[in-house]
This record gives sequence, structure tokens and C-alpha cells, in this order.
Amino acid sequence: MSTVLQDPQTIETPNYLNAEYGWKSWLFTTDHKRIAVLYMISITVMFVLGGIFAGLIRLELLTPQGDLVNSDTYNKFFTMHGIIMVFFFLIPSIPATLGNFLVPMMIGAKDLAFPRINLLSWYIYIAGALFALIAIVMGGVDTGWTFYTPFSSTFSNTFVITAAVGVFIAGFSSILTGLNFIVTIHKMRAPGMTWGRLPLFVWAHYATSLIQVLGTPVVAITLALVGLERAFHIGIFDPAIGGDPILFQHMFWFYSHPAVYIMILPGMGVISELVSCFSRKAVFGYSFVAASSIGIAVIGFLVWGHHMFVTGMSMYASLYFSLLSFLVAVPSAIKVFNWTATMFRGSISYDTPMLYAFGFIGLFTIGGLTGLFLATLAVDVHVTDTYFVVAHFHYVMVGGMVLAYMGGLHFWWPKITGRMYPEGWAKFSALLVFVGFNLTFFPQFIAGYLGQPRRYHAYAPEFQVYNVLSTAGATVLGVGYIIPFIYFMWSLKYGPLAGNNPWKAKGLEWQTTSPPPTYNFETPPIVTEEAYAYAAHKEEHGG
Amino acid sequence: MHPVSSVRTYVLVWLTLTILTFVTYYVAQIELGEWNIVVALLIAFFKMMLVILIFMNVKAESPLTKLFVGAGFFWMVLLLGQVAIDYISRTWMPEGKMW
Amino acid sequence: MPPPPWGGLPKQMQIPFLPEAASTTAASVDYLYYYLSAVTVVMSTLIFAAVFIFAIKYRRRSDDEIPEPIHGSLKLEIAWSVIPFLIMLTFFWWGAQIYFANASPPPDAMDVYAVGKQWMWKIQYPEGQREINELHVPVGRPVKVTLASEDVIHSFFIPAFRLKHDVVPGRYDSMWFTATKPGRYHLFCAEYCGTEHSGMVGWVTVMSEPDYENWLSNGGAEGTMVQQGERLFGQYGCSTCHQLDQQGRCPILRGVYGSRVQLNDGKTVLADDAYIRESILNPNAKIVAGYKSDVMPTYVNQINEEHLLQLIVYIKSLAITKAPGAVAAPGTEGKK
Amino acid sequence: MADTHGAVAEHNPNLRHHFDTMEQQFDSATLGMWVFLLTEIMFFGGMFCAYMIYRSMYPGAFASTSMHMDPMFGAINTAVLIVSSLSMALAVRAARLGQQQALQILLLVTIFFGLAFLGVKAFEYHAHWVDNKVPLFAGHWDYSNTKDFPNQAQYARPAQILFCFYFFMTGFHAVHMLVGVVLMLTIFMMARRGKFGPTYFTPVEISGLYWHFVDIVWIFLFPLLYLIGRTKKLI
Ligand code: HEA
Ligand code: HEA
Ligand code: HEC
Ligand code: CUA
Ligand SMILES: [Cu+2]
Repeated sequence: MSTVLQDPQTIETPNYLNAEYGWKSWLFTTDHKRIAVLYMISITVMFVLGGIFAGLIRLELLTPQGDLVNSDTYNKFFTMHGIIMVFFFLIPSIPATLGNFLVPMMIGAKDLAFPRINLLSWYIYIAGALFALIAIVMGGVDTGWTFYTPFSSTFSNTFVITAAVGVFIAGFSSILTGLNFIVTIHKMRAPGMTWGRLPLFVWAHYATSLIQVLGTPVVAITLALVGLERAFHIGIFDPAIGGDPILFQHMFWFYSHPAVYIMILPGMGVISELVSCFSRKAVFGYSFVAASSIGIAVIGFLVWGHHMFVTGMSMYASLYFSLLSFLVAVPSAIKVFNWTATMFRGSISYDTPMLYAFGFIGLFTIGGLTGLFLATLAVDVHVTDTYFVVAHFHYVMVGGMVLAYMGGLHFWWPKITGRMYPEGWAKFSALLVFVGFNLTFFPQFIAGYLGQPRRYHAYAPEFQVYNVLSTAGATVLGVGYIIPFIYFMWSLKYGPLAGNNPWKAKGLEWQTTSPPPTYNFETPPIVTEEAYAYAAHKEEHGG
Repeated sequence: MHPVSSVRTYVLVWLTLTILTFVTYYVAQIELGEWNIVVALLIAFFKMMLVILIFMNVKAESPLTKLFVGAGFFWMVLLLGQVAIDYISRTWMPEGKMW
Repeated sequence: MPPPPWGGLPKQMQIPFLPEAASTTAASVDYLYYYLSAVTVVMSTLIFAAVFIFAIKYRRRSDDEIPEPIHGSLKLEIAWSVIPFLIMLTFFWWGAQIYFANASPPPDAMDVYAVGKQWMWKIQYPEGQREINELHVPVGRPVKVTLASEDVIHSFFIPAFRLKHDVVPGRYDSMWFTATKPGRYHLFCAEYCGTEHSGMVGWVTVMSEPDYENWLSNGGAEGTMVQQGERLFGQYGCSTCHQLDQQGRCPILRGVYGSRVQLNDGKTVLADDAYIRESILNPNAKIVAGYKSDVMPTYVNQINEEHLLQLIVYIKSLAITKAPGAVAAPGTEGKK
Repeated sequence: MADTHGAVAEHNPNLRHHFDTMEQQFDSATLGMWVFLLTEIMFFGGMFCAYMIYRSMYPGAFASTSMHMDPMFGAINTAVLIVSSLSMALAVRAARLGQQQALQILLLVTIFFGLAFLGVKAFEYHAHWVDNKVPLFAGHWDYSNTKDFPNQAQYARPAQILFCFYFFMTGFHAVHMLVGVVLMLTIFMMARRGKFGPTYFTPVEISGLYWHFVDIVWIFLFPLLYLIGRTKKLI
């Protein structure tokens, strides 16, 4: 793609963007594509907010003394950073935006099964986000994103109820999205779109939806119980009357471990699409990659106790959860190996989305493998609640999911907006993100093994080297995120027209116009071939 | 769409449910030790199955619906069972070793 | 351990990669860590190399080339799920070994008591020393730290020992270690516990045996924990009911600790720290056979964790040594 | 699928644009409801889980608190709910067969019994309030020994936890009942306006599923909260 400005024409075909105008046409839309855009805007706002908190965290940690803000403020920083990034950015990130946009198109449906519920889920999300924002404006929360009792239920004197209500509400938006996907994927597939032909992106979203539907209610009730305990000054987690704080952790992690797979499976779905498209080759071991998504979703519910190895949980339970944590790593390994094998004898291009896919494979592998350190009992005893854990989860969440989101955004941007972004800048910022990311989070592995505890506002001076590196990296990372923000805005107006299928990709979404018309397809598609059948019509492409 | 059950079936189920309610009520007054809870839960489970299969008509539903109903049970068991693993095995700590 | 390779550099330029290893556990955890790191490096190098090589070797040469499809291989799939899993099982096995070795202290471990409180560690020794945010231990002797919390969950973390344990309110936790190297090491609170969580830090001083004895002998002005406990036993009015050798409305506490107590619901319990603690805070939870409930008042919210520990140590000192697990007769008759 | 069935091609006004057939629409709605019920199972499941743990930790306290519930009310309420489930099932049947008159009457019966349940529940709550068995409100908690319960003070601390369970579980259940009643009222209004017929009764069907689910929750709550330790004379 050349970045030379071709005279950007306007898009004439009727599409979901020019179907109607005015803010009402957006706020009352039931079109899954418009709702996806609404979500995209909202989570971007939340990401910037979470990112600002991250910046403040890193700024504070530049020096060991903790001299920028006081400790209460710092505690609120990382809490709000964690809550916003997890519940209001990463969990809805790919499912509610790319998933919302693409799942119906990829299976050849006109919309999701329940378009009004889809819109409702966005409003619920906004309501939840408002509560979170109110909690911030009123003075913040300082419990950590994990809301551990009895600190959250009895001791903290910040706006825990408000924040918990926000998360509780946002949970229902996540549930409704999942519900909609499950029904849509079961009932709305186009003729010929059998389960064995579903794009892996759709499989990944099906697995994600299962977790959303089965896990989220448990965290909802758990946080509701914490909220009630605060409101009435009595409840079931209070050790003073015989309650067990560890039970809270069980119930919290029953959701929140599977939730980390809500935060990675959609990304894995994106990577499957990217690797296949930019290798022009069917994904190696399609059925294994599909099945491994379901495997992760199910086994993911068996391992939550690995967050509790030092809490005084029974040793035997620790053994059980440790063993199963290794089992859940197997399906992830299958995916990594299959992506790599897909590239073998492919025709690989280095377009920006593929660069993000390379980044994902590398960083997710490191993040996942360090997850294995944590699942190893004796090592976790030493590194739990240190920066080692912080580094692990940023590798999988930022290095994994955020890169996948960025990759997917670049890949489907032409479909969503009908326009291309400037390739040169995109490649440059992908590189910046990769370098900045590693600089930020790799040193934290070392600091963590050295013993720097997490959630520390001031730390022992010997850790400073690593923190300085980390802060420097975060700056680079921040710049790496700002550039795409600018050029995406630019491309909305000035980007060259993309055409229906700029990547020559397979998949129903590429067969319709860019941007797609309101009901996605002019004529209802009928599917006659496998997913990723790049070689099926070889002769048509000439050669 | 699936056939509807007869009014008779519904009324019979209702009768069974009502009778079982009073059975639970009275069985609870008989000393059975640990078995009281077991009996109570078994009866409740049986009542639930009646409601699910006949009132909610799952009996005549597609395998897919049955699968989802089954999944509900399965995940409940995952939650309760694995939390129980911790609490049950806490007392397995070798006794005699003071801590 | 040999001096670290960066040992010769000027102080500012020393960049450590591992914390000091100063306990028996530390070395074994480090070996496991090396092993895990090695596997990680190998696996990720393999994957990165494959990605790199494929990306370069099979780069797209013309815009409309379409490679031959390869649909998969069952053998490969099985290989790359089973082999990594087997490797991971070695992680599991090794990790579990060390974890279990750390589960229960050797019987001859010396006792130390630590109470976490927003935001400090209060340490007491049976000999009567008390310190705040300082822990002194002798080298080469197993030490068991009994952990209690006054308020929220804290976590007792000594990086140089590669050990930590959460301190959960409402119960006792414990951990044990054998220090191997004299020196001063960090003590951190590793579970987020509110405002000054990052200030809940201190030092562990490992001393040679003579230094330790020396240190023990100055201090302890208030007497040993047993003596303090005995004093509290009077202050809180325990002694008005519980007399040492005369049985009245309430059990004699001599010989209770470590025995199996017969309860009035027919069950028996082992009288360990947790049981004594519960007997004091929530006496009605378990009633000793032959006694009435509601005679002993509850002391919840009246005795803090430190005093509780002193009382327990005192009651413990009344134990008559005998094989643990033997069932005591109902009440405490017949005990000397 | 799209145009193979000539029969459905004549457009039903209730068919929403993004579905191809009425059958697809109906199946989606029912499946959607079942998935929603899955989430409800896990929602209550969280509480049942915590209940299970505490009950095994404090069996005596649980039995003691249970003595303060009147199992007769519980049983009557169970019976009331079962009747409402019967009328609901019959209402769905009537809807399927297109019997409009019967549908409306049966819906009213369901609503009536739903309200009856809530009425009894309110009555019970009031009794606990008067009896000072509401630890949630300062000044409404008293668990010292009384004539009928000479030894209950020994359970005073964990009993608070268990009363919290009682109020949280029955409270969430009551909220679900309330939602159900409102739902039924809506369905009733729709039925009166002649919305339903033998080809379109999806809303009746899926609200029926919801109603039965709420019934099932109570089937478990009744023995778990009211019927513990009934055999021990006095706790
Ligand atoms: C996207 C999110 C995400 C993902 C995908 C993962 C994936 C994994 N995580 Fe992580 N984790 C988090 C997010 C995530 N985690 C978060 C947020 C926390 C902290 C929460 C908090 O306390 O605030 C956390 C904490 C955490 C802990 C608790 C640490 C502690 O607090 O003490 C543990 C412990 O076992 C763990 C383990 C794992 C494992 C085993 C995986 C596995 O699924 C990884 C599997 C992947 C691979 C293994 C890589 C690919 C495999 C190969 C290339 C094969 C080759 C391998 C071999 C030959 C061995 N994680
Ligand atoms: C989706 C999840 C997600 C994401 C994307 C991130 C992104 C980042 N996180 Fe996040 N982090 C968490 C989830 C996430 N984090 C969680 C769950 C915790 C645990 C919280 C807890 O303990 O309770 C945590 C904790 C955490 C800590 C530990 C705090 C502590 O324990 O004391 C640190 C410290 O370095 C950190 C840093 C960063 C950085 C530098 C980024 C960067 O990647 C962010 C880069 C992005 C931007 C900078 C925004 C875009 C740029 C702009 C809009 C320009 C304007 C901004 C600036 C110039 C600053 N995070
Ligand atoms: C008013 C009388 C009274 C006072 C004061 C009292 N106790 Fe007790 N204590 C009892 C009775 C009666 C029992 C036996 C019933 C029971 O198990 O609760 C008992 C039981 C115990 C037990 C369990 C003994 C066993 O054999 O298992 C311990 C331990 C104990 N008390 C410690 C204390 C301590 C420590 C104090 C002071 C802080 C104290 N008691 C104050 C009356 C009292
Ligand atoms: Cu105490 Cu953190
Ligand atoms: Cu986890």
C-alpha cells in the first residue's frame, strides 16, 4: 500500500454509515455494526483513561521514595487502572467491537439474534462506566481490582460500593453480549455454513461467550454481597463474626480466572484470521485450533485456585489447581504451534496486521510461559504478589490481547470505514509498541523475582534500575498508541478508498461492500466451501 | 413445533409436587441425622426435574436445549465441587503437628 | 554461594538479577527457577526462530501467488500437545515437592509469633522480646513463625528466603524456614492492605548462634511470653474460674494443649492453637463434655491478637508432654 | 433455508426482519431464554456455594437460626408457587393451542398466586423484624437466650451470617418474583390486545420458562432455609 494521497473519493455505495444521519440514528440504532462503533468509541475513551492512570503509576515509580503523590492517591491509581482496563476496556474490547461487527457477517447473518438486546448491552455498559467514573470523580477506590475482603468490605473508606455497582452493571452487558453471540452462532448461520466451516474467529467468540455467560453471574453476586456487606455493615465475609475471607477469593476467582480467557480467546481468534490471510493459507489443524478454544473455555474453570497458593488454602487444593493449570496451558500451546505451522510454505506478507500477529505470537508465548512459573507451586510462593505477576499479566493482556486488538483493528479498518490507513506510519507505530512494551514489562520480571512487591507506592532503592527502564518503556509505548489514534482519525476523511477486499482475504465479510450495507449482504450468501479456502479457486486468480 | 402435553399430565405433576412438598416438611421432623439433608435435597432435586422436564417441556425439546440445561448443572457442580475440595481437605493436614 | 559476577563492580553499577539466597528453601527454589527459565528460553527461541525463518523464507514474492494448502497432521498435533504437557508435569512435580517440604515445620523448630496490623509487623519471642518490623533469627536453626492479623489480610514475605504466607484475620497461619547466611534481609508485606501497605516493611536479621543468644539475653523486660500470659490470665479474670489444679465450674487447663478434647456433642477435637483461640473468643462454639455453655464469657474484641498469643503460649506451657492424639478423658479429671 | 418453505414465505407480521422464518425466530428466543437461565443458575449458584461452606462450618448455628423460620409458611409458600407454576404451564399450553380466553384467565391466576407468595413473604419478614432477627439493621438483632431457646446465645456470632444468607437469598428470590409478576402483567396486556395466536406465542413461552425457574429456586430454598435441625427439640 502506498501512502501517497490518492484523491480520496467519497464512498457512494449505500452502507450502514450513510444509511441514516444524526445522533438519534446512532443512539437508537439496532444495527450490530453501528453498535460495534459505539462500543469502539466508548472503550477507546476508557483505554485512554486507564492509560493515563498507568502513566501516573509509572511516573510515581520512577523514584523509590514515593514522592510524587501520597500513598492513598497511588493506591487509587492502580485500582482505577486495573478496574478500568479489565472490566471496561479489555473484556469488551474485541468481543463487543470486532466481534459485534464481524460475527454476524462471518456467518452470513443479517444481524445478531437480538438486536435490541445488543443495543441494551451498550447502554448497560455505559451505565456501568458512569458508575465507575462517578467513583473516580468522588474520590476513587483503593481496594485493588480484586476487591479482597475484609479490606474492601470493612476497612476501606473509599467509594467501594459505587465501583462495585459499576462492575456489577458492566457484567450484565458482558453477559448479554455473550448470550447474543451464542444464540446467533447456533441459529443464524447462512445455508451451508456448518460448524466445521466457521471461521476460527467465530469459534473463539463462541468459547468466549460461554465464559461470559457462565462466569460473570458469579462475580456479580460476589460483588453484590460485598456491596451489601458495606451497606449494612454486616455480611458473610466478615471474620469478626466468623466469616471466611478466603471464600470471597474462591468466588472472585471462579469468574476472574476464566475472565482472563475472555481477555485472550477473542485475540486468539483474531490472530488465526490474520495469520491465515497474510500467509494466504488455511490455518494448519483447523479442528484442533477450534477445539482448543472450547477446551480453554472449559478447563479454564478448573484452575482458579492458582491465585491462592499462599492464602492458607488447603495444600491438596493447591496441588489440584496447580496440576490443572498446566493442563489449561496445553490448548494454548496447540494454538501457538498451529499458527507457526500455518506460516510454513505460505506466502507471507508484512502488512501491519501481520506485524501485530508476529508480536502477539512472541509476547503471548513469553507471557504464557511465565504463567507456567506462577502455576508451579514453590515458585509462585516466592513471586506471587510481586512484579513478576504484574509482568506476566501485562505480557498476556497487553502483549497478547491489546496487540491482537490493534492487529484486528488495522485488518478490518478498511471494512469498517471503507478507507485505508497510512501503511508507513502504521508499521512504525507497531514497531514502537513492540519495543516500548518489552522495555516496560521485561524488567518487571527481574524486579519481581528480586522481590519487589506489587501495589507498592514506595520501594526499596535497589529496584530502581528496573523501574526507570520500565517508566522509559511506558513513554515509548504511550507514543506508540497515540500515533494510530491520529492516523485512524485522519484516514476517516483522507484515507484512500479500500475496496471490498484489500487483503484478498477469504471470509464472507470480505464478499460484501466496504463499508457493508445495513443488512450486511445484498443477496443472502450461500456457503459452499471450507473456511480459508485460499487455494480453492486458484485458477481464477490466474498465475 | 413440539406437541403440547395434556392437561391431565400437568395436573398430575402438580399433585406430585404438592405431595412431595408436604413429604419434605414431615420427613424433616424425623431424626435421620446426616441423612435429613440428603433426603431433603433428593426430594428437591426430583421436584426440580419434574418442573424442568414437564412444566418447562424440556422432555420434548431439542438435544441442544437439553445440552444447555445439562451445562447449567455441570457448571454448578464445578463451582460447588471445587470450592468444597479446599474446605474438605483443609482438615487433612497431618494432625499432631501443631501449627 | 560464590560472590555474584557483578560483585567487583562499583556499588552503583551492580545490577542484581537474583535476590540473595539465605535459606534452605531459597537454593532449591532457585534451581527450579533456572530450570523453568531454561525451558522458557529454549521453547521461545524455537518458536521465534520458526516464525522468523518462515517469514523470511516464504515471504510473498508476487501479489497473486497462492501457496499449496496444508491441512494439518494428527501426529504433529499429538506431539505438540503431549510433549509440552509432559515437560510441564516436571514443573508440577518439582514445584509440589518443594511446596510440600515447606508445609509442616520440623518438631524442633523454635517459635516466633508475628502479628500483622495496619501497617506494621509486631514480633514476639517466647523468651519475651518484642520488636516492631524487625525479626531476629539464628542461623541454621528451623524457625516457625505463627502469623495472626488484627485487621485485614497481610502477607509475610522474605524474598531472601523465597517464602511468603498470607496472614488472614480470624485464624492462625504459619510458615517456617531455616536461615543459612547471617545478614540483613528485607521483610515485606505482600498482600495489599490499605494506605501504608508499602510502608509495612522491615528487616530480618539472621545472626550466628552466639550472637543470637546474646541478643536474646538483653531485652525481654516484661518477662517471657509464658510469664506475660500468666499475668494476663489473671488480668482478664480467667483465673477466677480456671484454677490450676482444682476443678470447679470449668475445666482445668493443665494438660489440655495438644490433647484430644471430648466435646458435649460426642465429637473430639485436637486442642491446638486454633482451638484454644476459638475457646477464648467464641467459647460456645465447642463445649467441653461435662460443662455448660454460656458460663465462660466471650472475649472477642477484648483481647488483641498479641495478648491472645501470650495466653496461648501460657496454656501451651501447661501441657504435659505425651503422645499427641491420645483422647483426654471428659473434662480434665485425672490429669496431672 | 431461506425460501425453500413456501408455507412460511407469506409474511407473518411478527417476523422480525433479520430472521428468515418464524421457526428460526422462535427457536432463537427460546434458546436465548435458556442461556439467560444458565446465567441465573450461576447467579444463585454463587450464593448456594457460600451457603454450603458456612453450613458445613457452623451446622449448629444453622440449625438454631432455622428454628426461627416458620416452616409452615415456607411449605404454604412452596405450595402457592407450585400452583402458580401449574397455571403458568397451562397458560403456555393455552397459548400454543390458541385458546385466548383460557390464556388470559390462567395468566391472571398466575399473577394472583405470585402476589400471594410475595404477601406471605412480606408477612414473614415483618415477623422477623418484630422478633429482632434482622442483623442488617442495628437495633433489630437480638440473639440472647429466651425461654423457647435457652441455649441460643452460643450461636450469636455465626447466626448473623446465616440470617444474612436468609435475607439475601430470599430477597434476591423475591426480586425475581417481582420481576416475574411485572412480566406476567405485560404478557397479560399483550394477550388482551390479541397479540398472540397459534403461530405466535413466543413471549408467553419464554416468560413461562422464567417463571418456572424462579419456582425451582424456591424448591431448594425451602428445605435449605426452613427445614434444618427440626428434629432437635430445642437448640
Ligand atoms: C489475558 C490474560 C491472561 C492469560 C491468557 C493468562 C494465562 C495464564 N496464566 Fe495468568 N494472570 C492474568 C492474566 C492472564 N493469565 C492476570 C490478570 C493475573 C493476575 C491477577 C491479579 O492478581 O491481579 C494472572 C495471574 C496468574 C497466576 C497467579 C499468580 C499469583 O498471583 O500468584 C497464575 C498462577 O498459576 C497464572 C497462570 C497462568 C497460566 C498457566 C496461563 C496459561 O493459560 C498460559 C498458557 C500459554 C502458554 C504456556 C504459552 C504457549 C505455549 C507454548 C509455546 C508451548 C510450549 C510450552 C512448554 C514446552 C512448557 N496467572
Ligand atoms: C487490559 C489491561 C491492562 C492494560 C492495557 C495495562 C496497561 C499498562 N499497565 Fe497495567 N495493570 C492492569 C491491567 C492493564 N494494564 C491490571 C489488572 C493491574 C493490577 C491492578 C491492581 O493491582 O489492582 C495493572 C497494574 C499495573 C502496574 C502495577 C501497579 C502496582 O502494582 O503498584 C503497573 C506498573 O507499572 C502497570 C503499568 C501499565 C502500563 C505502563 C501500561 C501501558 O500499556 C499503558 C499504555 C497506554 C497508554 C499510556 C494510553 C494511551 C496513551 C495516551 C492516551 C496518551 C496520553 C497518556 C500519557 C502520555 C501517559 N499496570
Ligand atoms: C466465668 C468463668 C470463666 C472464665 C472467666 C473463663 N473461662 Fe474458660 N472456660 C469456662 C468454662 C465453663 C469452660 C468449659 C465450657 C466450654 O468449653 O466453653 C471453659 C473452657 C475453656 C477452654 C477450653 C478448655 C478445654 O478443656 O478444652 C479454654 C482454653 C479456656 N476456657 C480458656 C480461658 C481463658 C484464656 C480465659 C481468660 C481470658 C477464660 N477461659 C476465662 C469458664 C470460664
Ligand atoms: Cu500489610 Cu500489605
Ligand atoms: Cu488465573
